[in-house]
Amino acid sequence: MIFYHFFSNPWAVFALKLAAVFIFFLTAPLFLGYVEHKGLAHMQSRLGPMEAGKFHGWAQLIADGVKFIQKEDIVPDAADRRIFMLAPMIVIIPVSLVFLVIPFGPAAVSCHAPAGAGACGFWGENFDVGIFFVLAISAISVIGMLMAGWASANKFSLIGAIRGAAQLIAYELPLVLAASAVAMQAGTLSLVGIGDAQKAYWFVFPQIARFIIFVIASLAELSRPPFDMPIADSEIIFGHMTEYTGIRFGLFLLSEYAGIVSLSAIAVVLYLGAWHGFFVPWIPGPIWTLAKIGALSFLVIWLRATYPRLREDQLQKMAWKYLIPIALVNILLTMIFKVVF
Amino acid sequence: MDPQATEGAVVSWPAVFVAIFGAVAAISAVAVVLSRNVVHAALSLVVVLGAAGAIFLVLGAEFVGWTQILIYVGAIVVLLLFGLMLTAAPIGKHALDNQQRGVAFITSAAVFGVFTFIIWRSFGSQRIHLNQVVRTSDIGRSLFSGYILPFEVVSVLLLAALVGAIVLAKKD
Amino acid sequence: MAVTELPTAGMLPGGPGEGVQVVIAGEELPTQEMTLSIGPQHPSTHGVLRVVLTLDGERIDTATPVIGYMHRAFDKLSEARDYRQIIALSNRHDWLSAFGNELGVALATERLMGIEVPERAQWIRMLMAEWNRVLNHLMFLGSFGLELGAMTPMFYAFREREDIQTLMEMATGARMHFTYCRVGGLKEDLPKGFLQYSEVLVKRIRHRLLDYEGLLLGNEIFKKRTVGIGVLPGEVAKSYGVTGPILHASGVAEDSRKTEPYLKYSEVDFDVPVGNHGDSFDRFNVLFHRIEQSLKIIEQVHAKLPAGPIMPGKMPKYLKPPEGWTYVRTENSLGETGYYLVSRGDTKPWRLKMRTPSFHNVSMIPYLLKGVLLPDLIAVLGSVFFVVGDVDR
Amino acid sequence: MAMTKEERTAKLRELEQKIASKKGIGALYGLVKGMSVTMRTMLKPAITTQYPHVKPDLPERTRGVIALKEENCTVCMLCSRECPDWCIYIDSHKDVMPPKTPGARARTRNVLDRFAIDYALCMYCGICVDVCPFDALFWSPHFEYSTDDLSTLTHEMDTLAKWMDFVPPPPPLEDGAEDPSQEGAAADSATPAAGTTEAAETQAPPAREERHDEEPPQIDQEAYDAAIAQGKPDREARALAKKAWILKRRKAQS
Repeated sequence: MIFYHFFSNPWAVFALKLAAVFIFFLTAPLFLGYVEHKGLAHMQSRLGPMEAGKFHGWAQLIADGVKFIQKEDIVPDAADRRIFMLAPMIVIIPVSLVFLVIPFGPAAVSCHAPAGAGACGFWGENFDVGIFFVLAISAISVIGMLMAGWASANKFSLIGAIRGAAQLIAYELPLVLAASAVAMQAGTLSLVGIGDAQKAYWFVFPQIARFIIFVIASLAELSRPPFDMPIADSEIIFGHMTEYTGIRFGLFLLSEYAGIVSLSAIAVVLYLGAWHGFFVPWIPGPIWTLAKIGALSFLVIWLRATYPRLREDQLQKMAWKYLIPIALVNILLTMIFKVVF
Repeated sequence: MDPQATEGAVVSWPAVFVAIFGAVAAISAVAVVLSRNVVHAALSLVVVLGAAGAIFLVLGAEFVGWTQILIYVGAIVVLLLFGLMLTAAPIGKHALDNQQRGVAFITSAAVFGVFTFIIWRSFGSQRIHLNQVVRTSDIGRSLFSGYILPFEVVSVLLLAALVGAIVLAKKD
Repeated sequence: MAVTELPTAGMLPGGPGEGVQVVIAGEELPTQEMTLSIGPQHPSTHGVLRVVLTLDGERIDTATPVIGYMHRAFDKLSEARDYRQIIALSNRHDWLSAFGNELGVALATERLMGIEVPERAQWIRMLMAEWNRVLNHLMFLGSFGLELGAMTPMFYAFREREDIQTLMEMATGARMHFTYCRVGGLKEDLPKGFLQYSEVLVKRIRHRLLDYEGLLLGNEIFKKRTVGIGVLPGEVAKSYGVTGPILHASGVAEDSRKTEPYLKYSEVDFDVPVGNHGDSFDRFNVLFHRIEQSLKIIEQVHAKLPAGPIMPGKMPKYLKPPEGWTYVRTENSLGETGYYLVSRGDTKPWRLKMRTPSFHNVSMIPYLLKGVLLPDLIAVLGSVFFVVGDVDR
Repeated sequence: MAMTKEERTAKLRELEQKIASKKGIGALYGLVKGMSVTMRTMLKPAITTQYPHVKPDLPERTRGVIALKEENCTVCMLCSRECPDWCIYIDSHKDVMPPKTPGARARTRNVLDRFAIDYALCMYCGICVDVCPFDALFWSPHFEYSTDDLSTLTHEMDTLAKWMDFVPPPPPLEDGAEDPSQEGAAADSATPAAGTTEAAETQAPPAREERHDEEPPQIDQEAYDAAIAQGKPDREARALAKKAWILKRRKAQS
């Protein structure tokens, strides 16, 4: 009965969850990075990493991490030292916080948490306003991006940061609109609640346009191809990360991959039925969630392998001329359906 | 300043957090005006607004707190920084300054005094009960019932601003 | 309003402050132009070209290419080397069309000396020149995609290039600097199995070109980035001395393989693909179709390759062209490469001046970049096919 | 059924063009097509090879490294002089050989002391191999001699001689080519096996190749054959043949 006592202690459960979230936050981006290495390579008729760790280079990302730690942490002479050094943290902390609220499975059947039934399950924290939390917190990253770009004292960095900010401002709107339509349909802002609401059907089916808008906006927020103008290497070297080296650069990269995982996870919870599976219902929910996150992350990698990047103004045009109006109409339709049915 | 701190003899955790975040916000607010670098000032503003959002969260107003962060930190300050960097923010260790410190001090002191007075007069005797969390649905309900008129007025104002912005930008 | 000097981060040509100008136009707010140096170390200039831009926001006001970072004095060096050595040197300036370059030197020397090149050697030269053209064009096909952010075409291009390089290596022994031409003919005849592999490759590459079509030519994003960008009218192109695929894309079908055929180009059937608008997309499209035409020529060479020697029976012991001069035009991969050779009867040329296409292509960068957006710089620069070694020599 | 593969492809292409030319659908089709290209490639095996584990199979003519057949070198310095970037270093001294018959004049011959190629300078043009009149230099596809120190890229005689082991026989030529070896002009001494005495005995005199547009070999074939028949080593036989050739020419001139 020691387990029972252990799990009825809210602090112990909290610590355990925190540890689990932290481990997932560290390993999932690494795994995704490895998948990207290999997936991109095979899409380009290459093999990708094959040496580190012997078996198909499975330890490549770990080796990269070790390399980043070992490298000299250079701060340019003209840079604003404090802000330059602070920027990667500002980028990575919000991304890591998003992992707190990703629900991987339904609420536990026998739940002994003091808060009552439905309060514990495969998630770090079940906020009442979960979706809102995610959107708010992930918007903070861009401040870090602006800080990095400005403090680097490099024109390419600055242009990259400005592009990143412009992109974020433009795409925050369709993202929020697309997500709020889901919240409307589910009748709750809680991510767990939204997941539960998809028991009958996945939200992607009635509103595929909304899903596409969400994915496009997420890609733009993450500045992943084909929307990677803020770090367009052939134009502005590496955008706001140009001047960074060592572990700080590593943190930027980690935040990028963590961002892919977290936004994929959010998209899965919002549209792809969260932990609800099909055909093979005996597969546990968390595995379904992970599989869907993996599939969506793979799509992100696949897009990177395939498409050239758009131009910044074309991106803006797309957001303001198409995505936002479509998202608004979508909300209207959802509202009508919600009221009528 | 802090209504919670004076309530009862036992200092509760929320009160401690409110005090901490309040202090952070106050120090950052001073930093905003004292900073010689305009980007540093804007970044201090981020801290101020973030701390304000945190106070809302501590007080149980989750929705308002996250809205504060989403709108102010995620959008307003980003826009501010964006505008600064697009125009006059010098890259690197350059300072922007002017000689209007005295006027600025008087103005801000006056504004501070007026706001403090008004807030004290209006809410000075009220107490926040932390045993209930403000549900999002409650906010929605009150927004669309009791506060429907201000809500719509603000909407029209924003729309006007939007149209105005387009007209200004469309000059060429 | 006080004019503040834009602080710089040490990226301007002459250090902080220099090159920054303040424009005050009428009642507008004063705006400052930013000077941005693209290169000499920049991923998109493939090599050490530098383009100094003055930017108005993200719009390019002026663009000045700065060349010479890779000047290797080919012209001067060739005055101190004999004809055999020049062939080895000449394939190095435009490293993507090595065979075309050495062919030009050989042709010029032969013309001056009046050497009759055996039929078989001429056909093999043409075969090699066309394979070299495919090599070159594949490189630009890939790198253009890469610059627009599509990284995969580059790897596909290298996949195809690898095959062709293996083929070239079979015959010449080298993968890049072939040094296969000799004055009078070729170094060695083709090894056994070369033609068979060549035929296989023609089919394979023709099939794989569909991949590029799927990834780039038919891609909406790619079209959005390139259609109508960097439009170069035919007249302007001609006045700048632009040749090759860029000129063809502007609608001028000037190709010395057609207008002044050398080798056996008059005996093979091929088209010169031309574009309609002269924009970046057309340039890319022309490049793509030129590969198809080259493959067509290669197939005809396979069918028509005669038997015989590859060097003339009698060759002088020392290559001493008689006093005089000659000018040879060749349609190299990137455009017209001219060789002006003056001999004073010595074993070394008195003067060997090369007219390289890249130099002229780069010369119209200021024209093309004026008024385009900074991101379009890439779409324009990538479509102005040049090799920095070929610019600077 | 009646359609061949080509026809089918052509028909599909036509259909594809039709779809792609439509405005909205065409754009979407183009995007989807791009995705299919990468996915197809991913499902196919990669074309790269794992180099240090799998050695590349290079053609015979590959210019990997220049090998020196020391005993063929007569220190004529042609290679060194013709090298466009002067990366070949040759040192030699004159050796006085005691006369064969008593009372005759003592003869001198060049002895190679040092033959080094600086591969840091070499541009792999192959002119030295071309000009060598006695076939002492050969290309070999061996390429794994990279180092992390520039100075160690200057390889001396012993290393160059060792690389002779990597020299493959020249490949057969394509149909329709004139085989230079049939005219007795080219030496097939390129084979490593030619180092054995048996092969050396049967081989034609190492003469320069016809295609290198220079003079005919300056040795007397009969004298060479005779010397070989007497069981003399290759080098001595060639020296005898050269002597005979010079005597003959003098006779003809006078």
